[in-house]
Amino acid sequence: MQIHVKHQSDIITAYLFGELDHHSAEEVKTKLDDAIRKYSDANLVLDLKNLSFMDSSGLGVLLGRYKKIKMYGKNMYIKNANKQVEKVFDVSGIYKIIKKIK
Amino acid sequence: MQIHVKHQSDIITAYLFGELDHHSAEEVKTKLDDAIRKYSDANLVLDLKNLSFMDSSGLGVLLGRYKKIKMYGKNMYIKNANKQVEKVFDVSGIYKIIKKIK
Amino acid sequence: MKSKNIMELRLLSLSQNESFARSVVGAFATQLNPTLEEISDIKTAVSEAVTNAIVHAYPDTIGDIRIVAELSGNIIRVKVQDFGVGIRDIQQARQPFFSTANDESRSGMGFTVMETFMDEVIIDSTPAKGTTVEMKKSISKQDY
Amino acid sequence: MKSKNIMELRLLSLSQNESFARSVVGAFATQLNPTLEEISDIKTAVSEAVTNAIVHAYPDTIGDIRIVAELSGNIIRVKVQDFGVGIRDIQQARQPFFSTANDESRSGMGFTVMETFMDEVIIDSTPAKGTTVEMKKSISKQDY
Ligand SMILES: Nc1ncnc2c1ncn2[C@@H]1O[C@H](COP(=O)(O)OP(=O)(O)O)[C@@H](O)[C@H]1O
Ligand SMILES: Nc1ncnc2c1ncn2[C@@H]1O[C@H](COP(=O)(O)OP(=O)(O)O)[C@@H](O)[C@H]1O
Repeated sequence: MQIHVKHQSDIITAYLFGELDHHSAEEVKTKLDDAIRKYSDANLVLDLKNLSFMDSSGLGVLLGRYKKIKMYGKNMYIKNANKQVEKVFDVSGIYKIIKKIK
Repeated sequence: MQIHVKHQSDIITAYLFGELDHHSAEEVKTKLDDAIRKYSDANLVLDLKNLSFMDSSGLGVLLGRYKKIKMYGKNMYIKNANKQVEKVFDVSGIYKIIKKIK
Repeated sequence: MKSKNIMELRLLSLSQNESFARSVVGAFATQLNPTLEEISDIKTAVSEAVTNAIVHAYPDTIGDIRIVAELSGNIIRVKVQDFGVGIRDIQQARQPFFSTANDESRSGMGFTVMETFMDEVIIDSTPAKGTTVEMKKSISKQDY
Repeated sequence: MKSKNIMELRLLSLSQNESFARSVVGAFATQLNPTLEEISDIKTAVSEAVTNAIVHAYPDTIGDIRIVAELSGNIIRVKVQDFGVGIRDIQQARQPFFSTANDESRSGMGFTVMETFMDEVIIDSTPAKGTTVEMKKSISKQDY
């Protein structure tokens, strides 16, 4: 699991590469929390174009990051989820909480 | 396992796609024999660029086709084997019998 | 299409086996010539069941996980079995967002995902004996 | 790197399982972080051993094949076991180009390929009981 973070004015974009499951969850959590702490005045965009797989473990990780960002008074967005990942999001209704952008 | 055959003047080129093992051997044998019978006045070039895997089952299949072609007074050549396939060829010494071309 | 096939896989409840387990069942399922989406559905459901065995069935130990996959006609059946702590209240466990774990990555959506991605999910569990999750899915017949 | 892991796979001796079997062992081996060439070597050797069980061990029946793969340090051990006809003369069977089959795809190079692609190949066989082929390979330590 790799994460590349790009910071541009008041937005950080985190690009996730690989598979997000229970095994990789801890690493994703730590890396995203580092970025959130470092750029606490920025909104976070998760670009999932290169996330090839995610199961329900990913839902918990993303909701946890969302709560953290809200505490800083900022927002989080999801982008470019593939069909499989989108299907897991749809089951959970996560898009009622975290906004999807293009 | 797919095979595309291209006929051009006195050469037929057979492009192998996929994996050549004991399971796919019979199909490869039949398809190559059809081509050899149909173009019995042509030399055969096997282009293995898209053959992603081959085990020793492939050696028997290729040697069998070589013998058949020789009966027609024609020749057979191998081209573009990937590293894994090349390694199986090297173990068998098949290049002492069937020529490799570029 | 080959009519019948069955395989059994035994694994340890190590988290690095989660991706391995779903790949194996996904690779076996390709014999039914499913669509990419059907393969993804099966892999996701298997990932949920295997993760549950790793996280919940064996919270403090490394235990055995047994996976049986059976192909018959255009149907795949996958059984994921553990010999761990078991589930006390299966009805409750099936509820969306219900989870007994305090691990943040447990959203309580595992069984809901399995039920959505597969046609049928049967849970059989005995406390202190273990849990078996049996899932079934029909694969669409594709023409060539 | 995780220190130890073991898995067991049971299959039927159907030829469509040849590619499945080598993929499974290949996928398991990735936990040792091997090079692409090392993975190919392992898949090729497994393909040979499994094909032998399908072709030679069960010439007229469908039988069981058991594969055990074990990761320990940077070493992978793979055992391919059948419960078929067995091998009468193992020394002879190991000879390059020796084959008892009249099937054209049998070149007699199966064991030679296994020996070339793996570090060690041990054959244990009893006529009418079955055959076990145990293979071992060290994976190069790669730096990140
Ligand atoms: N194999 C299992 N062994 C023991 N308990 C389990 C097992 N699978 C599920 N459970 C129980 O069912 C609950 C709900 O499971 P699930 O819907 O997958 O959500 P989650 O795994 O996110 O908690 C779990 O929190 C756990 O208490
Ligand atoms: N699992 C097995 N059960 C019975 N006989 C076997 C088995 N594996 C190999 N053999 C015997 O050993 C011979 C040599 O095997 P191998 O080198 O793989 O060549 P090939 O499979 O092309 O014949 C086979 O022809 C067969 O007689």
